Amino acid sequence: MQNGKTVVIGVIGADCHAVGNKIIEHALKEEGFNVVNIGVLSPQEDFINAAIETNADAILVSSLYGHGEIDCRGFREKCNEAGLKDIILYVGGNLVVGKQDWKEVEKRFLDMGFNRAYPPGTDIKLSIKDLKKDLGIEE
Amino acid sequence: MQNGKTVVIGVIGADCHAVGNKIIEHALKEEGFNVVNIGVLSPQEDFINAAIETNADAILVSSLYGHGEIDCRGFREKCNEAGLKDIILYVGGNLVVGKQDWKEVEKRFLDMGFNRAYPPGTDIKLSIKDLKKDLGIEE
Amino acid sequence: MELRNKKLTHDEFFKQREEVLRQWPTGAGVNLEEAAEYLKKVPEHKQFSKKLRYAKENGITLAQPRAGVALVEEHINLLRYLQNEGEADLLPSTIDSYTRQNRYNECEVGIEESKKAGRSMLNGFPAVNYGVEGCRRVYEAVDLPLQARHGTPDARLLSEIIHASGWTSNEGGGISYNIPYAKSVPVEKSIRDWQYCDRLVGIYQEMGIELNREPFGPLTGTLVPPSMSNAVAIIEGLLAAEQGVKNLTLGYGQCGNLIQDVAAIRALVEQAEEYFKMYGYDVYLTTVFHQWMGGFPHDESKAFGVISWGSATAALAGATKVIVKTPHEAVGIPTKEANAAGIKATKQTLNLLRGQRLPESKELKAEIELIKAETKCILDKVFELGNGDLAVGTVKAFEAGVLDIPFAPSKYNAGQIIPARDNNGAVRYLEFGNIPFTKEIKDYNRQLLEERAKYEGRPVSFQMAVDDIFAVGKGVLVGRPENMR
Amino acid sequence: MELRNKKLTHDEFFKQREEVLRQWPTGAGVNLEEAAEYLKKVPEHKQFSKKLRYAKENGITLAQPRAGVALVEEHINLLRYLQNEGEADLLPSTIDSYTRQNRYNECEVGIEESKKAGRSMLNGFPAVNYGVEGCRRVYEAVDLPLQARHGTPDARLLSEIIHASGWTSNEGGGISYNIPYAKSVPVEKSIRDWQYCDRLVGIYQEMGIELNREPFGPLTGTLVPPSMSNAVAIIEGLLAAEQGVKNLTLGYGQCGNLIQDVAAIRALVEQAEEYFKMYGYDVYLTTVFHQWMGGFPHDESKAFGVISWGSATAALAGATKVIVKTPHEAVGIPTKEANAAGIKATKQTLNLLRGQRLPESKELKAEIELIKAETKCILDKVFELGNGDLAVGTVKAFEAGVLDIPFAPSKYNAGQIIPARDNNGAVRYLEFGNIPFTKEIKDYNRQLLEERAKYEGRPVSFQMAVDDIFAVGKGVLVGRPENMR
Repeated sequence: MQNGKTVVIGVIGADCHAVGNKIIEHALKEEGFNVVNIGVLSPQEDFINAAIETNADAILVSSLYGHGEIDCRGFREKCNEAGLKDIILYVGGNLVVGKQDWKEVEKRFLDMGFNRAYPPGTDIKLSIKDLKKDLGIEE
Repeated sequence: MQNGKTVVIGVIGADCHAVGNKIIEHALKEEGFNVVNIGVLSPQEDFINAAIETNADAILVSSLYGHGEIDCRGFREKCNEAGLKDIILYVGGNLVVGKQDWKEVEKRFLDMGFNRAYPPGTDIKLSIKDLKKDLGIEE
Repeated sequence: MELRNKKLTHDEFFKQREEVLRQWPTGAGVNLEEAAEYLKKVPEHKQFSKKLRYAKENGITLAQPRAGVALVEEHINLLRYLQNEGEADLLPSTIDSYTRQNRYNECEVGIEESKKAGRSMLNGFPAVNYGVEGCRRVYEAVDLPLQARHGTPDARLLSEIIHASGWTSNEGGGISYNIPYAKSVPVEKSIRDWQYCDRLVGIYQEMGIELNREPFGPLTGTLVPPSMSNAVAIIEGLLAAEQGVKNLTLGYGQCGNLIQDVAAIRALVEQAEEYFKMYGYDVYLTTVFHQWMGGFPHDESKAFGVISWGSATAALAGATKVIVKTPHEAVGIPTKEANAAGIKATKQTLNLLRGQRLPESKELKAEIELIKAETKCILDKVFELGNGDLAVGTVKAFEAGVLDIPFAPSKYNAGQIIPARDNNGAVRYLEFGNIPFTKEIKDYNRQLLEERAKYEGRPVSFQMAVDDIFAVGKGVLVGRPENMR
Repeated sequence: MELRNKKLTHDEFFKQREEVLRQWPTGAGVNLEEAAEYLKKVPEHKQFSKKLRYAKENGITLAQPRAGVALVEEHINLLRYLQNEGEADLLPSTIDSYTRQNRYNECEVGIEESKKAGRSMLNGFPAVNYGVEGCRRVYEAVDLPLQARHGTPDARLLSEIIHASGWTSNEGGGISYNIPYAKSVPVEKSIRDWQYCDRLVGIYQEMGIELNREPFGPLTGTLVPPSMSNAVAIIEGLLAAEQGVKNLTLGYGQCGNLIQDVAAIRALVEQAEEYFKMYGYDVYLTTVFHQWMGGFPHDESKAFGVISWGSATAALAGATKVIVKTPHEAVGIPTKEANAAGIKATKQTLNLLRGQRLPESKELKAEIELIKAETKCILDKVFELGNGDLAVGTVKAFEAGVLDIPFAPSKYNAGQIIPARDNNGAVRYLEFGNIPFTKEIKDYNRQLLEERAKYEGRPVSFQMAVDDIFAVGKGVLVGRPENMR
C-alpha cells in the first residue's frame, strides 16, 4: 500500500490547531504516503530540517490562525538555501486575518513560491489528489 | 378625555390583516379620538363614505400585504370629488412588494396625495403624535 | 340544501362543479379524467403525500418556504431558486390576495402592471388566471412536491385548477381560510365550499390518487391559544375526512414557549387520532409547525434567531414539516435570496437536531393534558350545539362565541376572548368570552396570568396582550412594561 | 520548590513577581498598589463579577463575543462597535498568538506590519506590548466589563498587565491553556504559572477587589466528552480557589445533543459545588457555555442556524453566559459586522428563551448521573495519583493518560482516547486509553456506539470520529457514511 513518497506536514508559526493536522496525517497514511508530522507550533526550520533528514518529496504547511502571511515569508528561499531546490510546497488553511478575496490571497502565496495554496474548508482529499498528480503517482 | 376629532381607519383592498387594525383602534381611543373602524378588506369608497357620514377629520389607511400601490391610486382624487377637500390622509404598513428603498416608496405615496406615509414597523404612537400636530391638538 | 357534515353525493358535487368551472374562463380547461391521468404520472419524489409519509416514518422534519409572484416565468425562477439554492424539501405556490377574494379581474390588472413595471405587483401567483396550462408549466419546471398556499374562503375553482395541474397538496379549510382571511363570508358558506374542495380530493383518492390536504393551523397567527387552534384543526380534519381525504396534515403556529409548543403538537396528534378513530375515519396524519407568525425584528441577524428557534422547536416537537420565515419578514415580501437564506438556516438547525426530541417530563405531560382538556371542552360543546353534526355545530359555535379566534377580521367571529402570555411566555386565556371551560381550567389560566401581573406590578389587562403582540419584534417573548425592559 | 496545591506565600509570589515584571519592558509599568486604587474605581457596570452575579440571580444568560486586532485604536473601534451595534453584554480582548507564546518581539513586527498594511496582521490584541497604558486606554473607551481571552501557557505578565488596567476577568488555566495550546510546555510548568495568575487575583481579592477567573472549558473544542472537560474544569476551579479566587466561571463547549449539553452544565455546577464544599472553598460559581467550537458551514445562513442553536441550548441549560460565534466562522477572523451579527442572533434567541429551562426528565437525569459518575472516576484517580495533592495528581494523571484530551497538540498529553458520537449525536468514548472507568461505564459507552455502528452498517472505528469532525461543517451533527447522507 506504500506509494514510496515522503511528505512532511505541520502547522506553522505560533499556531496550535491540532485537529486538522491529525486528520491530514490520517488521510495521507491511508493513501500510502510516508508521513513525517512535526505537529503544531513549528517554525520554518523544523519543516526544512525534517524534509532534509527524511529526504522528503513535499512539504504541506498548515496555518489556521490568520498569521500565515507573516509566518510563510521566505520559506521557498530558505528551502533553496538548504538544498531543497525543487521540493513541492503546499500551504492551506485560514491563511489571512479576515474574509479576503481568495484569488488575491492565493496570488500572494504563489508569488512567495508555494506550488499550491488552498482556501479554508478544502477537503484534504482534493489536496492529496493534486499532490499525487504533482508527484507523478498514478491513481 | 375626548379630543373632539374623528378618524376613519381601515385596511384597504383585498388585505385581511386585522391585528394592527385592532391595535390602532385601541391606541387612538386611548388618545381621545372618536374612531370609526371600517375593518379589513375595505375599498376606497368605504373609507370615503364613512368619512362623509361621520364628518371625519382624517383617514388612516393601512396596507400590510404589498398591494398598497395599486389599491391607493386615485384615493385623493376620489376624496376631492366626494367633497372631502382637505381631509388628512395617512397611509402606512408594508406598502409594496419586497424590500424597496423607503425614500422612493414614500415619495410615490406623497405624490399620490397622501399627507404622510409610514414604513413597516412604525410605532402607532408616532403617527398619532403627527396626527395631533396636523390637527392642531395640543399635547 | 341544508348544511351537514356528510360526504357530498355524486350529484351534489357534479352539479355544483358545473357552476364552479364557469366562474372564470380558465375553468373550462379542467377535465377530471384527463387530470387523473396526468396526476397518475406524477413521480414519487414530486408527490406530497409520499414525501410526508417518508419523513414521518424516518423521524425527519421537512422545510417548506412560502413564495409566489405574479408572472409564470418569474414564479418558476423563484421556485427553482428555492429548490436548488435554498435546499427546500417541499415547494409552495403562494396565491395572491385578489385571487383569494375571487377578484380575477383585478388579478389581470396585476399581471399586466407587473409586466410593465418589471417587478411583481401581486403578492402571490394568480393560479386561476393562468389556468391548468400555466399551473402545469410551473409543476413541470420543478422537481419537488408542489402545494397551493393561500387564504381563500371559496377556493373551489382554484382547487380544481391546481390539482389538475399536478399540485399534490392544497392548504386551507372552511374555518381557517375564512375567519382570519375574510370580513363577511358566512361560516356556513365557507364550510360548504371547503367540503367541495375536500370532496374533490376524495374523488381523486377513490381513483387511486393520494393528494394531501392541510388545514391552516396558525389562524390569525397572533397569540392564538393552542387549544383553540387545535380545536379548529381537529374540526377541519374531521370535515375533510368525511369527504374522503386520507392524507392529512394538521398544523400549529409557534407560540414561543418550548414546552407549550411541543405539548401543542403532541396533543394535536394524540387527540386528532382519537377523534378519527372515534368517528371511524382512516387517515394518515402528519403535522406542520409554523415558525413564528407574529411581528418580526427588522434586524436580519435577529430574524435568523427567531427563524432558527422556530426550527429547533419544530424538530424537538417532531413535526413532519416546518413552514419557514425569512430574514426580510419585518419589511414585507422577501427577495429570493432572503427566502433561500431562511430555508438554509432552518435546514441547518433541523439537521443538527435530527432525531432529537424533547423528552417526557412532568411539565410537558401537564401541558399536554391541559391543552387536551381545554380542546375537549370546546369540541364537546360544538358537537352539542350541532346535535351531533359537526358542520352545523361549527356554525353555531361561532355564533355563540364557543369558537372564537383572537384578532380575527371576520364579523362572524365573536372576538370576545383575549389571550396573553403567562410569566413563562406560554399563551393563556385572559378573557374567556363564551369559551365553555370548566371552572378549574379558568381558574388555572387566571392564576398563571395573575402571577405575571404580580411579577410586573400591574393588573391583568388588554395592555398585556398589546405588549405581547409587539414583543418579538422588539426582541423578547413576553411584553413587559417599559420600566422592566 | 516542589509543586503542590497550596496557596503561594507572600515571599514565593513576590519573589517570582520581580522576574515576571522583567520579562518585557512594559512590566515596569505595573504597580500593585496603584493598580488596586485604579481597580477600586471601576464602576459596577464594568465589573465582570458583579454583572455575572446579577445574571445568575435573575436567570439571565449574557452574550460575549471574541474579538481582538493589532492596533489600539482599531481594537477600541471594534469593541465599541460590538458594544453599541452588536449589543454585547460583556466584552473580550482576544490576545494574539505570538503573545500567547510570549514572543513579544514578533508582536512588535506584527504591530509595525499592521500599521503599514492598514489591516491587522495579528489575530488578536498584543496586550503585553502595549502595557498598562495601552490596555487602560482600551478599558476606558468601553462601557462594559472587559476580559482577556487567549490561550497562554505562561500568562503571568499578561495577567499582571490586564488586571492593572481595569480588565476584571481573565480566561485560562494550567491545563486548559496548555494542553490544547502548546506542544512542549510541561504540565507542571503551566500549573505553576497559573497558580501565579490565580494568586494575583487572590491578592486583589484580599484587597477587596473581586476579579473573575474563567478556566477554558472547551479544551480542543473537538468531540471532547463532557466528563473529561468537566474533570478538567473542576480541577482548575479547585486550583484557582486554593490561590484565593472567589468569583469563578466554569465552562463547557457545546457538543450538539441537547440533553447531553444541558446535563453537562448541570453536572458541572452540581459536582463543582460538591468539591468546593468538600475542600472548604467559598466560591461564587457561574457557568459559561461555548457555542459550537468545531467546523462551521461556509454558508452564512447555515452558520446562523448553528449559532442560534447554541444560544438556545445555553438558555435551556441556564448557563450564565454564552460565548458567541459569527457567520464568518468557517473562513477565519470575522469582520466587525459579522461579529455583531452573531451577537444579535444570539441575543434574540436568548431573549426569546429567557426563563425557559429544559425540564427534568428521565433522560436528562440519567445523562447527568452518567457524566458525574465518569467525572468522579477520573477525579478519584487524579487525587489518588497525587496522594491527595491535586496539582501533583494532575501532572501524574497526564503522564498516565488518566487525563487525556482528544486531538490536543501537547506532547504531554497521551492522545490515547478517541471520542465519537452515538446515534443521537451525544459524544461518547470509543477508545478509553487509560481513563479509569468502571466496566459498567465502559460497556455503556461501547453499547451506544455499537448501536450507531449497527444503524450505519459499519464497524465502530476512528473513521466515525473523522466523519463527526467534519459533520457540522457539512450541515449535520452525526457524520454518517456517504451512502446514508
